[in-house]
Amino acid sequence: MFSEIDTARSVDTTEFRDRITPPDSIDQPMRSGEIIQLLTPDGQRRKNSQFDPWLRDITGDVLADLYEDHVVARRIDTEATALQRQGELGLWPPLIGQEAAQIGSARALRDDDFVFSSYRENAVAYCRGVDLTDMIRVWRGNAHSGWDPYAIGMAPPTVIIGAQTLHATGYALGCKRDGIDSVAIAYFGDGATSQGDVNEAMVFAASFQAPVVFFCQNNHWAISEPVGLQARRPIADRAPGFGIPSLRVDGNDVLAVMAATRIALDRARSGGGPTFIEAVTYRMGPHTTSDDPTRYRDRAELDEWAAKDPIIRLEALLKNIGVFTDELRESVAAKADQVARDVRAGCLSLDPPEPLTVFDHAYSTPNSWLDRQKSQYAAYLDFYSGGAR
Amino acid sequence: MFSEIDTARSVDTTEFRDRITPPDSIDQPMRSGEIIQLLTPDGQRRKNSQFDPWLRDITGDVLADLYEDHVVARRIDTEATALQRQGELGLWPPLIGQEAAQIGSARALRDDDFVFSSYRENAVAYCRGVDLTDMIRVWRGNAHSGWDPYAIGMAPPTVIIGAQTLHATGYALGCKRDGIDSVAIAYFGDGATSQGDVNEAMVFAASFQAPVVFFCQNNHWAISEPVGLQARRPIADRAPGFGIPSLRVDGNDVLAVMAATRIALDRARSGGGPTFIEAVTYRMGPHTTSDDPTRYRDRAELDEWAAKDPIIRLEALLKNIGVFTDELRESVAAKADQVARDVRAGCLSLDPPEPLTVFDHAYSTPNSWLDRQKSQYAAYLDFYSGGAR
Amino acid sequence: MTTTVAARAERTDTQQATTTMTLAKAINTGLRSSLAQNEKVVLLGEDIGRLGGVFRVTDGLQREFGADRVMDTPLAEAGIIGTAVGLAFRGYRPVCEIQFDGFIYPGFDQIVAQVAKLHYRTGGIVRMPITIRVPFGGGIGAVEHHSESPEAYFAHTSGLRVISCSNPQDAHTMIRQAIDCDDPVLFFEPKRRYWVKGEVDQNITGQTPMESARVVVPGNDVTVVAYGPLVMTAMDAATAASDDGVSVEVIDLRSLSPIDFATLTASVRKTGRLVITHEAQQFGGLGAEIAASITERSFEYLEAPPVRVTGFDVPYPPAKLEEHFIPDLDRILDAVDRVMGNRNSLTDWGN
Amino acid sequence: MTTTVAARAERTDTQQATTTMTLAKAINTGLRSSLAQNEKVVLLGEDIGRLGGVFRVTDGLQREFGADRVMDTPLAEAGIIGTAVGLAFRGYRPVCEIQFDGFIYPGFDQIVAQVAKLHYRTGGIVRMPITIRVPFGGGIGAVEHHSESPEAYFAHTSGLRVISCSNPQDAHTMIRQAIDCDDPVLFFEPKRRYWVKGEVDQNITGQTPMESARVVVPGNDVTVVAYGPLVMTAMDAATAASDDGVSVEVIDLRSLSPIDFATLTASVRKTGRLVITHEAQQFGGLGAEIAASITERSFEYLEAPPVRVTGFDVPYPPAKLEEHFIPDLDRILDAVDRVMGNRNSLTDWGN
Ligand SMILES: Cc1ncc(C[n+]2csc(CCOP(=O)(O)OP(=O)(O)O)c2C)c(N)n1
Ligand SMILES: Cc1ncc(C[n+]2csc(CCOP(=O)(O)OP(=O)(O)O)c2C)c(N)n1
Ligand SMILES: [Mg+2]
Ligand SMILES: [Mg+2]
Repeated sequence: MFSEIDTARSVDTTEFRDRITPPDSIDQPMRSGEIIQLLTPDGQRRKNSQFDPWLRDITGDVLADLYEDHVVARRIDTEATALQRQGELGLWPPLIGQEAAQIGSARALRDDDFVFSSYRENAVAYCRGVDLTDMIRVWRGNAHSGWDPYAIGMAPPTVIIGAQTLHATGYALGCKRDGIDSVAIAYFGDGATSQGDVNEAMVFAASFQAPVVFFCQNNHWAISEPVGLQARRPIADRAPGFGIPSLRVDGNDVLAVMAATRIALDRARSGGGPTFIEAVTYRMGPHTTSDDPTRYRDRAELDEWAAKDPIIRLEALLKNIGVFTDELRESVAAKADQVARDVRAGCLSLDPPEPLTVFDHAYSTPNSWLDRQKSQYAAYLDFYSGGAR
Repeated sequence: MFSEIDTARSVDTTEFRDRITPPDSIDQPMRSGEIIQLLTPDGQRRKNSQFDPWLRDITGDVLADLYEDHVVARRIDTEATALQRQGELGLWPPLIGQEAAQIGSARALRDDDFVFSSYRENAVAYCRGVDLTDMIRVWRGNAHSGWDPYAIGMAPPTVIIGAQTLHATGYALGCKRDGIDSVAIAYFGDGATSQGDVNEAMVFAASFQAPVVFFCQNNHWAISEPVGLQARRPIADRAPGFGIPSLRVDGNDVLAVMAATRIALDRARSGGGPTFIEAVTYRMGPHTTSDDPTRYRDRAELDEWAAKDPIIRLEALLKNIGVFTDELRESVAAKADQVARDVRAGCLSLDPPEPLTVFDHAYSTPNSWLDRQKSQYAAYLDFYSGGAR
Repeated sequence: MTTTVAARAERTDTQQATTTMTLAKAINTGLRSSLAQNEKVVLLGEDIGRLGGVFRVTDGLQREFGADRVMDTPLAEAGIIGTAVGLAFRGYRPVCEIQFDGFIYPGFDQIVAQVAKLHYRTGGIVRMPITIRVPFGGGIGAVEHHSESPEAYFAHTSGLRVISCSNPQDAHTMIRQAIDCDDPVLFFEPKRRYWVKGEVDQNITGQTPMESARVVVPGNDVTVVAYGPLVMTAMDAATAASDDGVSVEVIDLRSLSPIDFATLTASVRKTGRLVITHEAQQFGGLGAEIAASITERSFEYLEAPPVRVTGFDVPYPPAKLEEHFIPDLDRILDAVDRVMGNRNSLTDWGN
Repeated sequence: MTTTVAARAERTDTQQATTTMTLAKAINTGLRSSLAQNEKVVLLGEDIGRLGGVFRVTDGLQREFGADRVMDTPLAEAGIIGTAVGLAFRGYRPVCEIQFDGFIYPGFDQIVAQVAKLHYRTGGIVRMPITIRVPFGGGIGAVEHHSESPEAYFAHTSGLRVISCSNPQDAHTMIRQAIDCDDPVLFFEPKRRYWVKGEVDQNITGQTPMESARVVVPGNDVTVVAYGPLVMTAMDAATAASDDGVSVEVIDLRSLSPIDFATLTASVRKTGRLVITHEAQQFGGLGAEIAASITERSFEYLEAPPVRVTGFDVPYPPAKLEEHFIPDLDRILDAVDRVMGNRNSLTDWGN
C-alpha cells in the first residue's frame, strides 16, 4: 500500500544501449541498494551486459593510463598532506580512497563539458588538466580559486555544501538553450544530499530536463557523521522520486564509474535529461588535515575498506591481463615523482599576493566606495612604510 | 538498471493493519501514481480491505457531522470572500474544493496532536475549534496570527512556503523525547515540495524517526504554476527515497483522507516514524482573492474537477445510505448560516489595534533600544494629538 | 553657435518621443528592451510567465520571447538564484524575480555566498551579471512577509550592487542599466508605487548613471535623503515645509550601494542639516551608514546631528498597524523641525 | 559595618573558586551547566556529538547527556534552525551550533522569517528561546567562508538579540544567559580567541547582565569600542597609546543588539572622541549604527567625527591577505591619531 522503492525486483539484464530513451520509459528499476561492480577488489573483471558496451575502447593502454592517474592522484595527495604538515599549506582535503570515483568519472568527460565540484575533487581537477601550482593555490591561502574555470572546464571548488549542484543545473540549462550537447556534472558528497540546495537542484533539473549529471561520492562520512545519519535508504534511491533515474556503482571500481558516467553523459547529450550516480566509496584519510578521525571511527572499518582499495584492484587487473610491466611500474613511479616535485616546487614558488590586491575583483566595474577605501589603505601603507610608527 | 519507482507492481491487497511495522519492512510498494479512493464522485462506497478497517467507527451520524463540516467550511469561504470583496478583509485564500482533504485529515487528529499549516488551512483550523473571529483576524490585517496555538493545537499560518514542515519535524522530535504519543502534522501544497525546507524536513524526520505526518494537498496549482512544473512524478513518489513511506489518496474523498491520516498517525504514535500523504485535490477558486486564474487555466479543467466535488459526493453517499434527511439538510443549513453570521459579526467587531501595540511582543524581555523608540513614538503621538500640526 | 557631440546626443535622446506609463509598465518595457537587444538575457521566477507576475511586471514577455527565455521556475528561491549562477557561468545575463521582499531569504545563501563572491573568488575571471528584482516595502495592506525592506542586508554584502527606483523613468532606465551591468545587482522596486504614472523616454543613453543620486527638489536649509517609495513622501514633505518657510533639498539616493556620497556631501555642506528616511527598520539600516559617513566627511559643516526617520525595530506589523510603522510626511516634517532646532516631538522628551 | 544583601551575594560569588580555562572550555562548561540545570536544553548541530564540534566546544557533552540531548543532525542549516523552532514550540530551549560563520546563510530564512518573528507573530504567546552559536571572524588562516563576521545581518533583524564575548569569563556567563533568555539569541564566538585562557567563576549570579557593555580599560581622551576578537587588540592599542601619552578608554560592547548606549554615551561624553572597530566589512556594519547613534545623542560632546576601523568592503580575502583585512593594533592607533587630530595616514590624503 505504501509507495516504496522496489526492493524485490531483480536487475534487468537486457542490453542497455537500446533502452536510452526518455526517463519515463525506463521501467526496469535497479534493485534498491544493489551496487554495480565490474572490477572486484582482487582485480577480477565481472561481466555486465549493460555496462560492458560502454567500455569497448578501454584497452590495456587506456587502463595503464588510468592506473597512472590513480597513482599520481594519490601521490599529489600525499605530497600535499606533507606540505601541510610542514606548514607550507594551510589545509588539504585528502581524497585518498576516492581516486577511482573521481578519475573514472572525470575521464569520461569531454573537454567541453563543465565540472562543478566541492573541495575534495583534486583528482578531477588533475584529469581536467589543471596546472599543479594552480591546484595548490587555494590551499596555500593565496587565492580562493586556483585556476581559470573556462580554461579547464571546471568551476572553482565550492565550499558551501551542495550549492554547486544548482550551478551545474543552471549551466546545463544554458547548454541546452545554446543547442550544444555539452553536459554539466556536479560532484558532491553523501552529506550534501541533506542540503535543500541539492534537492532543489534535482527539482529544477527534472523540471527543465537539464543535461546534468549528479555525481555523488558516498564516502561514508561527512566529517564525523556517518552516512546513515543523512539517509536511511541508499542515496541512489533518492533521485527517482524526483523523476531522475539513478545508478549506484562501486566507487572504488574505475570501470563501473566510467561506464556509469558515460551512460549518464550520453543520456544528457541525447536529450534524456539528468541522471544521478551514487559512487559508493570511502574516505580513507581524515576529513581534512585539521581532522582527527580517531575520535569517531574504528580502525576495523578502515581495514575493511583498505582491502577494497581502488589502486590495488586496478594493479591486479593490469597484472591479470599482462599489462603491468616493470616498464609501466617505473614510468608511473617516475611520473608520480615528477608530479610530486612539481607540486612542491609550485607551492614554494607562491609568494604572498601584493597587499592592495585585497581590493581587486570585488567588482568588475569601478565602485566609488571601494575605490576610496583602497586609496585610503594605500595611503595608510605608504604612511607607515618608512617604519613611521 | 536505473533505480526507479516501481510502476509495474500491482497493489498489495492483504490486510494492512498487520503490516504496521517499521518502514524498512514495508516491502509491498503501492503502484506509483495510483490514487486510493473509497468514495466515488457519485457517492458510491468502494471497498478497500486495507483502509476500511480504519473507518469502522464512521457511522451515519459521523458522516453527517463530516458533511456539516464540509458545508460550513465552504460557507466560511464564501462569506470571507464576500467580506473581502466588500473591503472588510484585506485578503482571503479560498479553500473551496479542498474541504475533504482538510476535514478528513483534521478530524483524524487528537486534541493533543499539533498542526503546522500554510495559509490555506482554514477548514483545519475550524476543525481544531478555532474561534471564528480569531480565524478572520489575520485576513483583516489586525494580527499576524489569530489564535492561541496552544489552545487549539495549531501553529499560526506559515506564509513562507514549506518552512512549517521543519517546525512540525522539530515539534514531533520534542514529543518523542517527552515520551508522549502526540503527533505533529504538517500541511503544505504541491508547490511547496520544491522548497529545500520540505526536503530537509523529510531528511530530518527520517533520520530522527520523528512522529510527524507530512500532509501534502496537491491542488494542482501553485498560484499560476501547474503541478507538472514542480514534479514530473506523482508527488507521493518523492518520500520513499527519503526512507518515508507514502500514501496517495483522492483528496476529494473524505473517507480515503481520514483513513490514510489515521494510518499515518497510528504509525507515528507506535514509533513507526514519519509518513507522507499526498491528497490529490483541486483548488476550485483563485489562489487568493487577489488572483485572476482566468489568465492561466482553462474552464474545462475546472468543470472536470467540479464533477469530483467533495461535498457532492458526500451528499450522494448520505443519500445512498439514507442519512440525508430534510432535518439534516436544514440543520446543516442553519448551522452554516449561523457560522457565516458569526464570521461577519466577528470580522466587523475587530477594530484596529492601538497604535503603540506596534511595538509589543517583538521581544519578551525589555529591550533598551526598542523601549526608547516606543517612548519617542509615544511622545510623537502625544505631541501631535492635539492637532498641533 | 556650435553644437557639441554631447549636446547632440542629448538632443537625440529628447527627440525620442516619451510615453506616459506606470512604474510597473516602465520596468516591463525595460525588460522587454533588454530581452530584445541581447539574447543572453533570460528571466526566471515564480509565476512570471503566463500570469505575468503577481504585479504583472513581466506581462506579455513570455508570449513575446518564449518560455525558454521567460521561465516559470519551480517554487524555490535558492533554486532560482543558484540556477541563475550556473547560467551566468555559461555567459547568460539572468534576471530573477523574487515575488515579494519577504521571500528572498531562502535564496540568501546563494546570493551572499555565491552571486556576491564569485567574481572575487575567481580573481575576476567569472562574471555574475545577474539582476535580482525585488518588489519591496509596505503600504499595500498585505499579510506578513509581503511588505519588508531588506535592502540593508544586501548593501552590507560586498560584491553586490543595490539600487532602487522611485519613478517610471528611472524604473525603465535603471532596470536596463542593471541588466547591462557586469556586476550582480539587487533591484528594489517600490511596490506601492507600481501604479504611479510618469513620462518615460525609452532611450537610456544620456540618462543618469546607475550609481548616481539625484537632487529631485533643490533647497537650502535641510537635506532629506530618501529612496524608493519614500521619495514621493519626501517631496511632499518638502512642499509642506516650504509653506512653513523651510527650504528642503530632497535627494533620491537611487544607488544604495555604493552610495553617491559626492552628491550627498555637496548638499549637506550647503544645508548643514540631514534627515534620512527609509521604511526599513532603523537599527543597522542604511540610514546609519549615511549618517555615519556624512558625519565622518562633513562633520564641521553640520549644524545638527543627522536624524533618521525609519520603520521601527519590530518585525513588519499587521496591515492595520502599518501606518504606525512607515514614515510619513508628518514624521519627516517633525525631523525637519528637529534638525532646524524648531519645537518638535522630542523637545520635551527626556533622553 | 553592615553588609548589604547585594554585597553578601557578591561575596558568595567570589567565594566560589575560579578555574583557569580557555574560552572554548568556558563555553563548554557553560553549556554543561545549562544542560545539567534544565532538561529542556538540547544541543543540535553538525559534528557536535562524538567529535565534540570542530573546535571541541561541545567536547564530552554527548557522552554525558546522551545523543538525544546533544544531537548530531543531518548536514543542513535550515533543517537545524527549523527543527529548533519546532522544539521551541514544544517548550524546549534548543542551542544550535553553526559550524562556521559562513555556513549560517542556508539557515537565514528560518532565522529571519521564523525565529525572529514568531514571538511577535503570535502576540507574545509562543516563545523562541533558541540560542544560535556561531564561531566567527578571521585570523586563523582558513579557506573561504570560514572567517566571516555576519553579525550585522542579525543585528538589523528585529526580534533577535545578538551578543559576542571576548574572554573566558564572559564566554561562560553569556552562553548561559543566552540559553536562559526567552528571546532568541545569536551568540558570536571569537574563534581565534578560543584558546585564550582566563579565570572563570562558574557562578553566573552577580555577573554583568547580558545586555551590558563593559569598560575594560578606563581612559579619558578617546573611546575605542570593540567586541569579540578585537577587544584584545583594542586593549593592546590602549597600552601602546598610553606610551604615546594618549589615554584610551576601551569598551567591550558584549551586546550587539541591543547596544548599551548608556555606557557608550557616558564614555564619549567624557572623551569626546570615538573609534569603533570590527572585523566585518564597513558599509552598513555595526560601526555605522554606533557612529550614527552616538552622533545623534552626543553631537555637542564630539571633538571629532567618529572613526571606524573595520574589515574592507570586499568578500573575506584569501588567508595570505587577511592581515590586510582585519583591523590590527596599528590601524586602531592610526584612527586614534585621527580623532586626536594628530598626524595620521589620512592627513595628506585628498578626500
Ligand atoms: C553549508 C555548509 N555547512 C557546513 C559546512 C562544513 N562542512 C565542510 S565539509 C562537511 C562535510 C561534508 O560531507 P560530504 O558532503 O559527505 O562530503 P565529503 O567531505 O565527505 O567529501 C561539512 C559539514 C560547509 N562547508 N557548508
Ligand atoms: C518562500 C516563498 N516564496 C514564494 C511565496 C509566494 N507564494 C505564496 S503561495 C505560493 C504558491 C504555493 O503553492 P502550493 O504550495 O501548491 O500551495 P497552494 O497555494 O496551492 O495551497 C507562492 C509562490 C511564498 N509565500 N513563500
Ligand atoms: Mg562524505
Ligand atoms: Mg498548490
